[in-house]
Amino acid sequence: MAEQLTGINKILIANRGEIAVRIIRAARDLGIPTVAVYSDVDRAALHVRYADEAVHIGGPRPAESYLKKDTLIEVARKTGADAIHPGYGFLAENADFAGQVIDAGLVWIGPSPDAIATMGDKHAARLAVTRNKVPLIPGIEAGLSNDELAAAAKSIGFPVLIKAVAGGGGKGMRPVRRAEDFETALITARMEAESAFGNGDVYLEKLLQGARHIEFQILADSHGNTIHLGERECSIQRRHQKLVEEAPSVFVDTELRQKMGEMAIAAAESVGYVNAGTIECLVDRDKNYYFLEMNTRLQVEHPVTELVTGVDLAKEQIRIARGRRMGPTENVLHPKGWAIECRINAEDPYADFMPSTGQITTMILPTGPGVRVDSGVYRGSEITPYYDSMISKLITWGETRSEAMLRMRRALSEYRIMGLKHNIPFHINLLNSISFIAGQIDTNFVEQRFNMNTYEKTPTATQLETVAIAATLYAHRERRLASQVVAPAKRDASNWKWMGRFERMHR
Amino acid sequence: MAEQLTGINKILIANRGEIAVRIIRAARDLGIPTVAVYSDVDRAALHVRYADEAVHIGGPRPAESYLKKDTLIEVARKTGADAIHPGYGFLAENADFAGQVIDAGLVWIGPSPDAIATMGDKHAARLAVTRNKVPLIPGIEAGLSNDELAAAAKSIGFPVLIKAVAGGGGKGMRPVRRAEDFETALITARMEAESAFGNGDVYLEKLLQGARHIEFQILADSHGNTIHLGERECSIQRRHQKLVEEAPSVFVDTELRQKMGEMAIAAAESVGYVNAGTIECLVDRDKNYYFLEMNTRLQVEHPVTELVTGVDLAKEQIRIARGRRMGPTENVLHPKGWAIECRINAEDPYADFMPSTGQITTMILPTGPGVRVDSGVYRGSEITPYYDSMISKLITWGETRSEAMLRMRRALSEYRIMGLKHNIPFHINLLNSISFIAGQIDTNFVEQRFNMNTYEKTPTATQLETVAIAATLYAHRERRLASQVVAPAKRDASNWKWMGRFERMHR
Amino acid sequence: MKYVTVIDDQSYEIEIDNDGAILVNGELRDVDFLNLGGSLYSIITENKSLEAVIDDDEGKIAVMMGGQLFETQVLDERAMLLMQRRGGLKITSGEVTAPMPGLIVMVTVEVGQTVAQGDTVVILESMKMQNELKSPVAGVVTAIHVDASQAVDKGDMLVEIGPSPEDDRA
Amino acid sequence: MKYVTVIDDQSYEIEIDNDGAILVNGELRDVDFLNLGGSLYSIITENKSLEAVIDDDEGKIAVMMGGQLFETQVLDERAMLLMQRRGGLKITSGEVTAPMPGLIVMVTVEVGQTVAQGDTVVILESMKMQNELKSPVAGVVTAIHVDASQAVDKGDMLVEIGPSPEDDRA
Repeated sequence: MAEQLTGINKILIANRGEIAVRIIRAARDLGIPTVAVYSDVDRAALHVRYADEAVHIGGPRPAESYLKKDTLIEVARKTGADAIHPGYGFLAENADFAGQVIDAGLVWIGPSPDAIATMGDKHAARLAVTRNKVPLIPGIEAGLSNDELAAAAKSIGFPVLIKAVAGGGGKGMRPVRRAEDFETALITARMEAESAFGNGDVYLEKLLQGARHIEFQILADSHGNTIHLGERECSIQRRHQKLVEEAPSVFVDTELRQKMGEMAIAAAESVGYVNAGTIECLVDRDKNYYFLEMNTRLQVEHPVTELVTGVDLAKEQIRIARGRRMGPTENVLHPKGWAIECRINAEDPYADFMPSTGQITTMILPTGPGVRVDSGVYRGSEITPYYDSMISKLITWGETRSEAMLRMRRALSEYRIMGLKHNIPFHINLLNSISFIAGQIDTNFVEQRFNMNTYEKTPTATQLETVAIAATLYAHRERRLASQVVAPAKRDASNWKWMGRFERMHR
Repeated sequence: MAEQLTGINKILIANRGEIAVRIIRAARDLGIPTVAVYSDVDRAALHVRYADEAVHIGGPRPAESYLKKDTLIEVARKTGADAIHPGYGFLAENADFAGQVIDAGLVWIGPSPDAIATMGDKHAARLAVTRNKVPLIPGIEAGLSNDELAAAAKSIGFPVLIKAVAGGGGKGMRPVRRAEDFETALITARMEAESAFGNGDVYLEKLLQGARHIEFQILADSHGNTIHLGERECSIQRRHQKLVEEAPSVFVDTELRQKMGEMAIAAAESVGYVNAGTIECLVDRDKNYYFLEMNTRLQVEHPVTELVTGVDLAKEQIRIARGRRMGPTENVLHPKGWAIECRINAEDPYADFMPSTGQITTMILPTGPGVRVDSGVYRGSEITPYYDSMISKLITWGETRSEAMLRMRRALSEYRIMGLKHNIPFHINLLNSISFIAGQIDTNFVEQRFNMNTYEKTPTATQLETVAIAATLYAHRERRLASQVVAPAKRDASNWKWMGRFERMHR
Repeated sequence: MKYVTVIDDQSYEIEIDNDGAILVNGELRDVDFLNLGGSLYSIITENKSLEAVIDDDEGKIAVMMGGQLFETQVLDERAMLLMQRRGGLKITSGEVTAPMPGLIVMVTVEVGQTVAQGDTVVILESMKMQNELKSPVAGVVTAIHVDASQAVDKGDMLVEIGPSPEDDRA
Repeated sequence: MKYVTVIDDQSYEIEIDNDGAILVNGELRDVDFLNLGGSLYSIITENKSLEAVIDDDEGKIAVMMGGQLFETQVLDERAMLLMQRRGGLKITSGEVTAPMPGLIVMVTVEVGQTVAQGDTVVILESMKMQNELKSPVAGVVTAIHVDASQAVDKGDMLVEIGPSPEDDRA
């Protein structure tokens, strides 16, 4: 069969932030120019700076810009872009948009609208994969009223999980442990789903206790090849938002990888899937695994797979969309080394992970061997309330899990972000946690068994004294600056001899 | 034979800058605490910030601090450090210091003082490696007077190369093409050598035309194992200072790698070498190769070897110094992928690469897949005249040479350093040069066949117009700020609508 | 200047002389304290090299060091006197303010209602998330300043919680 | 404001209206010019997204874009008049100043000596390197301000080169 090649001469990226930058980089590495789009607040964003072209498309709210389907297609036409990459989030899993792109004669860098639609509808997805004998979690279907759902929850037995039919990324999802909490959880889940996806319909699943979230990366090309690139361990979550991901998983041996990998391929094939995708599963303590959903796009956490397989997933997506055969040809049963990703979010781990907004006033990146940073911001960038709170992704690789963890600890301790609250302290404490180090984690670990205030590393008396001294010097300095009581000439002979000098340097 | 293990519980790093940071990171990855030392101007340097302990040792001139042998050993004693890593430069190839360290009962993370002494004396080095049948460049020995050298130069025939006996890194080295230039070159070479090494003695070598600088990475442990990790191509030089390095070399096939690798092992074994070292060679167009010298330390360009072999050389150095068997056990005949390093120096490529000093006011690092930065500075750091001009090393990896080059181009275009002049424009132009892309390079390429003003990419009319517009808007703005002639209210409706907003954000 | 600095239940007497010498509980300490720009500080003490991010958090000094957050209070002589007169350090505000700009989704309490510490009082939508804002204290809701669907800015007062009647021994 | 902007041998008539509109040789251009802090600018023009580092370099405007350095001159109406009166643009200084702090190793010329453009006049040691400072013009050495072993600061005047006697048509 002759290869059907689709020319891609310019790619419009219908997204923003780090994933837009990631795709620009992949396109650059392939020598393909890119078009960025931006909202009012993103004029100075990194994706606008790094793209070859940039077009302003509207206001800061997603509905005014990044979700405007017609505008995006029009911009592609106007700039001569012949392909659209949706990234993740926004329109990435919107089958209508994929269809419109294709109808406009453009290349959609992603799976077919049908595959998106089927996997995007949880009911249809369950039906599809069941045909290929993929195991499912016990639960009930969508479309029920609040009262029917309350009754169903009782019959399934608590704990249950409320999930949005149109869901993804933990939005519109609520675990409920007691009957009396069900109604409030249902209302907020529906509202969140309505606001995020324009669809408030939800369904219920049995909540598995002590289960891990393990997912398989799939690649499929238009020549009938479907392979998996091994698993990612994503059990470190909070409110169903992943915070840390690893590849491989300590819990998966070669035999389980082979079995689950084949299941993942079967799930993808059940909808004739082409391009990169992810089969998310829950795996219980006895290594029983259940299909959760398929994400029909590039995942946030794709870099950990890249680092242990050597495959550039964003480049493969473009290659596949061009109609070429994908680069890798075999299932990855023996990943090389170990990779860990920490999502660096503008969230305050000391205040219930409340999102934080503001301008980044200091950013010192960790660098050196085995460290990768995927970021869409720089010093001076503003984290606004309009988009998600991810600042960057910090990824480390090591020959072994322990090397990857040591490098992550080191990188976290080097990373300096100021101007807003962020979750680096969470990651530092997690990486010091005995359970995490031992790989004894499940999806409830962070919420139920981890606490920012009970450190595995108790501060020593010396450390506490140093903290007290630092706080006192800080306060002393602030008050002195305010009142100017000490003659500046006195400074030079003091222990602070360097301060004046360095502060002049940094003015 | 039982392994003789040397406990290393804390490492003092007798160095500064990126290499000190590199060693701190390796030690951290092994769980070993570190002690940094610093001069007056380095109080806020990254190596001081990242080390577990830091001790002030004197004034900014190297002789007042980083070269003070007794002080360094005393600091090790005082802080309980039981090992010293010298990095590169400063005391790294000082046999006396290595001996003092060992006599003080500390572990020297490097080869034996004897090996350093022999390889550091070019005459002794040539004698040693000749015993193991390592081929040498025709030349004459050291210790001659100026008149004798002038006569010898004529008998060898121009071009000749003047080299310092104690040399390294291009210092005290001068190529001479005409007899009438010989005297001045000799005087400056002797002065430079005297100032850098305290030894003005020089010798002569025939200058090979069109030769490449190719070097082999050696690792040897105290259990009698010596291997090579393949070659690095270092022909992109200026005044014998390397600017760009690659691994592997386009010029080296598996057969040549095997032959040269065995030669390199033989050269190392001729002095009973233990630890990491590098055999530098010149290779002519007919693939004849000649031993130049052995560098008895970690090289600046070691990361390219790390990226294509997966071996962490800094960690192996520590492991070997502990008396353990080194991790890798086989010669690397098939490196994985391709790596390129660009040295980012504070040098103005538009003014004869004149060093530049000043404070770094902006630093935006390139990030993303395949990019590694080894750096010892951050925004606010001062580049002083006291130390060398290297700001950082930018290293990219790709599956192929062309992917590594595309990623390097992308990374260079993302990298922003302001506050002083630097050579990123040189690297961008080099990466656009057809000869470099084709791998047609030799050690004279930069000086004789490369010019910053004849771009391979001629600017288009549109580009020139954009430059003219940018310059005019800049000048207009500066003059307006100076004279305040335009009412600020007029701004909002203009094309500059974002400027005010963003500048407020960045105040 | 003499200070008393409190971390959790530990307190330190710290004296900073005019010549910069630092004494902790009467003992001299060798401290090199250097601002690196913004809230970032480098501290070298007894050779140990440490970094801290230090911010003034409504009168408390928050020190982030080694991934741990320490809330401290630094009291000078006047403040110590004042505090001794008041009879204690603890002041916890019953005010719930918006931690970021966003849209009020729901106010889940009513004026007069008794709440426990940690009870959700407001749901605020921001950054595509529904954030449950909780009461910092146990008490009675005394005022509600916002309605559902209202847009709020960072720092806006949302709900006030006063002491419970039975807790009126203050 | 009207400007004439010169790059190499090209010149552009650029007009910036009070309302911000930009005309190049009479044609309207769509330009979004944004400072990103320091000397860094983002330019979006006809959708193309570009970045430039722009600095004032002794009256010339140096624009670094895409790894290429462009030296431009931006002349307003007064400067154009002045220039037309003087009869040309070219001004090259015969002053050799220290580009960085360092130690003078050697002055390789004497007062009265004729030098070609590019001849080494001073050797300056800095950053562990011997740097050869070259004459920016052909001419005659008129003054030497430093001696060997002398420490100099950035910007210090080292050597001055004046026009050659036979070149005295200016």
